[in-house]
Amino acid sequence: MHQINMNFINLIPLFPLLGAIFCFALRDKKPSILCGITASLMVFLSFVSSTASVFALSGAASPAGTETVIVSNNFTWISAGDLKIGCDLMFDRLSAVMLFVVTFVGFLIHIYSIGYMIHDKDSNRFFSYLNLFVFFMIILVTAKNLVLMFVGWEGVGLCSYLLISFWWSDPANAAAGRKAFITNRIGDFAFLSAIFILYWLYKSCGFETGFDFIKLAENFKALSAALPSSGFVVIVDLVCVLLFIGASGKSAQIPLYVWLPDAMAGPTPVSALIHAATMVTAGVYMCVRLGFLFAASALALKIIAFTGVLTAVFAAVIAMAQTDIKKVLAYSTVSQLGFMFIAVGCGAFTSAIFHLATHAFFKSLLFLGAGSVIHSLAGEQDIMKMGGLRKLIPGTFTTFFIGVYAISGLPLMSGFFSKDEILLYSFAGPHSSAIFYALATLASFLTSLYMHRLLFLVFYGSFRGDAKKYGHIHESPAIMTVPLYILAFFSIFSGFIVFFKSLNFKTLLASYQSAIAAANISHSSEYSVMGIALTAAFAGLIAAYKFYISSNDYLSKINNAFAAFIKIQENKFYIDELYDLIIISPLKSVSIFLHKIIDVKFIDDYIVGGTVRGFKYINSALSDAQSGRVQGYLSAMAAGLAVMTVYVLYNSIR
Amino acid sequence: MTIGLAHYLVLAAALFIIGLIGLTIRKNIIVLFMCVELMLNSANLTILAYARQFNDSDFHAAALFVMVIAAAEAALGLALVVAMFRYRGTADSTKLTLLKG
Amino acid sequence: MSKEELIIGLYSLAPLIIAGITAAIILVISAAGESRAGSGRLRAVNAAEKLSYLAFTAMAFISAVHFIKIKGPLTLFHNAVFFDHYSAAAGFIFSVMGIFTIFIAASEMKSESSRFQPEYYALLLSAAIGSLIMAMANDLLAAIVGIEILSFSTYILCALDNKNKRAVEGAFKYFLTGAAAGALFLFGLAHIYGGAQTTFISEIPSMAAVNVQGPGPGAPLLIGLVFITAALLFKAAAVPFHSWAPDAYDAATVSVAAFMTYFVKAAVFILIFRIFAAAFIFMASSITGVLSVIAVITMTLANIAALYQNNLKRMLAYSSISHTAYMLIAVICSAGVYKNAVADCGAYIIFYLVSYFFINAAIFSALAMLSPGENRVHTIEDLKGLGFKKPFFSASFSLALLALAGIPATSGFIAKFFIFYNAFLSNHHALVLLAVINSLIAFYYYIKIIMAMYMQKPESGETAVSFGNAGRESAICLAVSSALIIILGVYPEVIVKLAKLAVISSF
Amino acid sequence: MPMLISSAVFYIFAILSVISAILTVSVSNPVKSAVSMIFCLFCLAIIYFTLGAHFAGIIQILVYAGAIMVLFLFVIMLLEKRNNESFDDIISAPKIISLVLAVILLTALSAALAASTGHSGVFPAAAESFGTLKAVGSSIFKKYIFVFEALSALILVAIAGVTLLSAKNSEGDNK
Repeated sequence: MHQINMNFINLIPLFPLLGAIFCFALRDKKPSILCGITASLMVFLSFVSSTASVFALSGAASPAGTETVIVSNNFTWISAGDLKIGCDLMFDRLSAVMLFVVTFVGFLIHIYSIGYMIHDKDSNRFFSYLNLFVFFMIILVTAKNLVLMFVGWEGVGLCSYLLISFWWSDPANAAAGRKAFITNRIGDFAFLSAIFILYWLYKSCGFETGFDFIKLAENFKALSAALPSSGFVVIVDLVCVLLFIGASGKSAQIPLYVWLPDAMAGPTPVSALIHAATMVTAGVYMCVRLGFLFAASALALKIIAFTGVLTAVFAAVIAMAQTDIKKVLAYSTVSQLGFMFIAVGCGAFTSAIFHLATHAFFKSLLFLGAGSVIHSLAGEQDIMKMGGLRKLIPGTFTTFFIGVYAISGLPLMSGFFSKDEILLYSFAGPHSSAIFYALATLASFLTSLYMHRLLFLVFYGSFRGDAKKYGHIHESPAIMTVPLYILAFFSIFSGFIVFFKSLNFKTLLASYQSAIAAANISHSSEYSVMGIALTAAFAGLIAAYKFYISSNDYLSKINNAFAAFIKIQENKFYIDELYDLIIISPLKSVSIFLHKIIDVKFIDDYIVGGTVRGFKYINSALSDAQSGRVQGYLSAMAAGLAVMTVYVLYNSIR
Repeated sequence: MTIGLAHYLVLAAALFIIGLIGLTIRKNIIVLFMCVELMLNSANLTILAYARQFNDSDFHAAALFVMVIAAAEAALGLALVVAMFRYRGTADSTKLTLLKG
Repeated sequence: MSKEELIIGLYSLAPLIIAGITAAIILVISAAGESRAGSGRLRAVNAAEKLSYLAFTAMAFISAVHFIKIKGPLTLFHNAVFFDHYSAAAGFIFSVMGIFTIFIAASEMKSESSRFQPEYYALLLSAAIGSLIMAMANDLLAAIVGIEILSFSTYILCALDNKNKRAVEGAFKYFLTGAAAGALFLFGLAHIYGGAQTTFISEIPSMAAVNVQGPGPGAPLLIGLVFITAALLFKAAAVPFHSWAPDAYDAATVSVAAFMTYFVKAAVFILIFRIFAAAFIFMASSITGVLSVIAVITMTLANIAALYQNNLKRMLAYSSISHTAYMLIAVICSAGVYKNAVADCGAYIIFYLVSYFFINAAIFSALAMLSPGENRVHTIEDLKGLGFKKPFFSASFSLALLALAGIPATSGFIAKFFIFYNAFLSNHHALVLLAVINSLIAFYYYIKIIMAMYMQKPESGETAVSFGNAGRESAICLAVSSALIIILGVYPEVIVKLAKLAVISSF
Repeated sequence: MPMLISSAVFYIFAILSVISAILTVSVSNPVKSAVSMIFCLFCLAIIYFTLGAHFAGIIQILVYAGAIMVLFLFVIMLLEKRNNESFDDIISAPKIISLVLAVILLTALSAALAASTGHSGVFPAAAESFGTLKAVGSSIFKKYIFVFEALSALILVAIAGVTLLSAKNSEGDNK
């Protein structure tokens, strides 16, 4: 790999850091637009410098057949023995894509936040955290070694935690923040273990890499030659599985997804930026960054694809029954992240990053749109109390509509291209499987279904909320709608990037895929997959239309399910009722089952709660032992001494 | 039966263990201190027995130092006992449970 | 003893002599007439503070000179003491710790309450004498005398507030268990003498080799090893010898608790490492298994006990117990298989101690700012809502807690990283794994405090603690320590290099 | 037969010291406890004499039994007239466990020590000056001068501690 040294890429993280410090210094001052503007400007400057880096990257000459990377070797951060870990940054094509998403979407969300948060008394602090988040995210993306990446990884977790519980006076929000933090710790633990094992693996074979990604990748082949193949595979499998557990904590995969829906307690721009567009995709990014490792572990890829598929379907089903607009989008995010992991698991790293980028646009669009809806309705989040908003807030409606279409994968939208690619690779990729494909298609159908359900329930029909509120509904200010338009534009057109040969997206991440055999995908399978995907998306649309628009009395029906049976006789729309019976009702009950039993009861209560109860039990036992009676202390000492002595004597003298 | 080093060492170990047992079962804090003194004496006996074995009477100094440490410990400990008795009115260690958890 | 010997002896013991003389002067001052109450007490306290501050500064200076000037390890006074880079470095560290403790103590010592007497400073100095003796000791007898001096000073410091039931009770428990541990040490020492025919750390391995018939060390040496290890583990507060720690911390005033977390721990670990690396390393294989189990039990139980602890000082006590376990890992690794294991481990222990010192100095100087002089029990509830009211205080406090938890970019992270890394090199993989799991559990209770400060409102609407006449000294100490936490976290090299130099040229 | 006599002396005083030590930790009255402790110390002093440690034995009687234990008795008397403790809760699981462990520890210690030092049998012949005041004194002031000086610091601390702990100030708040 051809490295060129350019220190100006240090500017990319520097700007948001300065912004964060500036805003934090003003946190006690009266909230003013100044902080918002500064924060946005800083992210914009960072966007500009990353764009400049892209030009520098493409302008740099490199020997044929190698990839160019811009690096900035700053200083040695840790040095212990032979190990040297630098505080170094790198910028390659993968970081370019991620940085574009982080800085550009981040910038738009900052602008939007000015409008959204202007009335909050703590908005300066909010912008400070938001900028700090962008800083850590950039560190995560541009880190040249795994350890520095972990610093960013922890940093974004911390900021996410701070922002989820931003309105901390409500204990539920603080609890959500804590849940996010603790769930992520499980993932982080796996991640750390993976780092250690990886270190040990390289070290034991005499490669001193300092966790540097470039050196790790370069030495990987030599490493696999140096070790007996069976042992090597086992270790790599272990490392990859641990890394994936780390990734699934951050990227909300089963079973560590529980924190993401709760994380919606934070302000909506936070949900859009952190919990849809950037931080939650860090896991996917990490898997792709370490793609050379994953490519060597078929087992890990299978586990990833399986978890991804399971999460995609599971979350989509749960999303069906949610009534909180942000919760629907949260589960949708979980499901879409599942899609990205399907792509990773099928060995299609480029598709994963492609979907990551398009998803960043349309999901942040949807979140911001939802924020705009909530803003218009003065804080109402229940979709059962919305309806018919199409005419009242046309700007939000149009953009939301585009977002829904993009995520559903309807033709010519960005989601269509990216999701189609994932489906294609799950069907005919190097690690494809029929089950993955079938389930992914099912998830794609469900996505279309629940997204249209959301669209129809919010914007169509008649208003179901408080009549008094109806008169006050107003469109959000321009500062909030303009970012929506820009994001809508990208939601539509970012998919076409695949057609521009000059941008060379297909080979963007070629180096990360080199280990995976290029799949020979015939045109016929390409078209048939596309056809089936379109059918699934339209089926979802039609089903939702039939159900949520054609039959107006849906609401009364769900209130008394038994009454619905009687109505079947009277009702002319017999086919709809059948549809309800066969598809919607089971789906709904499964959805409720999954949510209530698996999600809340099993995972939350038994796994998470059980651990907590176990700790509590040991704790109270310890507390009893520390009774304050000094004999107890002395007995413990005596017992310890006796065990130690007997053990040592027994072991040494026989 | 001749008396050798082992006899003294076993005697010392026995005294040490008796002191240790006393520490774990007694409640009166003064008696607890006496148990510690017993353990120190057993250390002394061990030192003197080994010194005899090695014919190294220089090390008898160590036994005297142990006694000095024991004396200092006793003085401080008894001062603490008096101070505690003054404010808590008890010499029963099981009643001293203000600090726990 | 020839004249030259005497001169070099006095030169090497200069810090001890300064501390001793100053302590004696302070005792005289405090014994003088009306120094017990009112303005007389304050004047005496002020004078004692200045004197001890000067003494510690002089000690730090002399230790630094020693560190620079000594060519190689020397043994003085008929081999009773070492005079080497290691002891000089330890002397410097203890002196700086002493200065920080004086700063932390300022706000409670200068409060209106008459509980705090000028003897406090004399005891700090005598503790420094004890720990210096521990750092220099070549004779195990000298080491135990050092331990006893340090422990006596600590017991008395704990009970300083002798009208307070809690203080006296805590001191008593600490004293009783400590005396038992002292007896363990002496019993062990006797058997070490029996096994090696010497009590000189530097001679034990060679003498033992001569005296032992057959393979492996004989029973007396093993018994000595176990008993001395148990006694030292007691002083370092490792499970199951830890029970005194929460009670003693709870009983002590803030500055004394701070003193116990870093000063006593540093003195003990410096001695432990000396004894292990120089004397016991040839018996390491028989005890490393036990030590590993103790390290694991210690960190696990301490972390779980801290999880639901509401009393801040007790929580910090448990946290300090868990940190003992991490340092113990480094001790275990000093018997490692790879080259330079001893030098690396020693350096990492010193770095850990330094890092841990600044972190705790920050935490306790922050606690010292809360309601000084009232001697109340601080719970996590007390901190609710302080986050935005006292931004400097809360930010530094949070930083220190994050450093304790081992968040990257703080010295706590680097310190832990070194230790884990080293354990990894020494093939203690399971130990590292368990230690990492434990440091993740520990996150929870540190975060709980930060949450209370930033994300909870006090029940009564007003913050539960007042800052009263919080001394300038505590604030300075907090600021300096916080800065050092970050500096060491980003640029640990200087300390590590110096520590390595100290260990390599001394062992 | 001097060998027999010295064996008899050892056994008698060893058994007596063990019995008095057991009494020390088991009688409920602390005064009786202290008295049996004093007796134990006397027995030990005689055992020290059999080891040739004359100086140590004398100091044991003078300082230990004579001064320290009297201090104990004094404090016991000062505190309470009767301070009998009941042994009702002596039979608690943790205590039994610690008792059992202690017995195991004793067995292990004795077995290991006897096995590794038992073969040497009798002590080597002692030098003329063994254990005399002169020999011990010169070793204190030559070989162990540092420890001796350090002990002076220890005593200084102890004195400071005792004065501080027993200081009475009238305005103290009794919390």
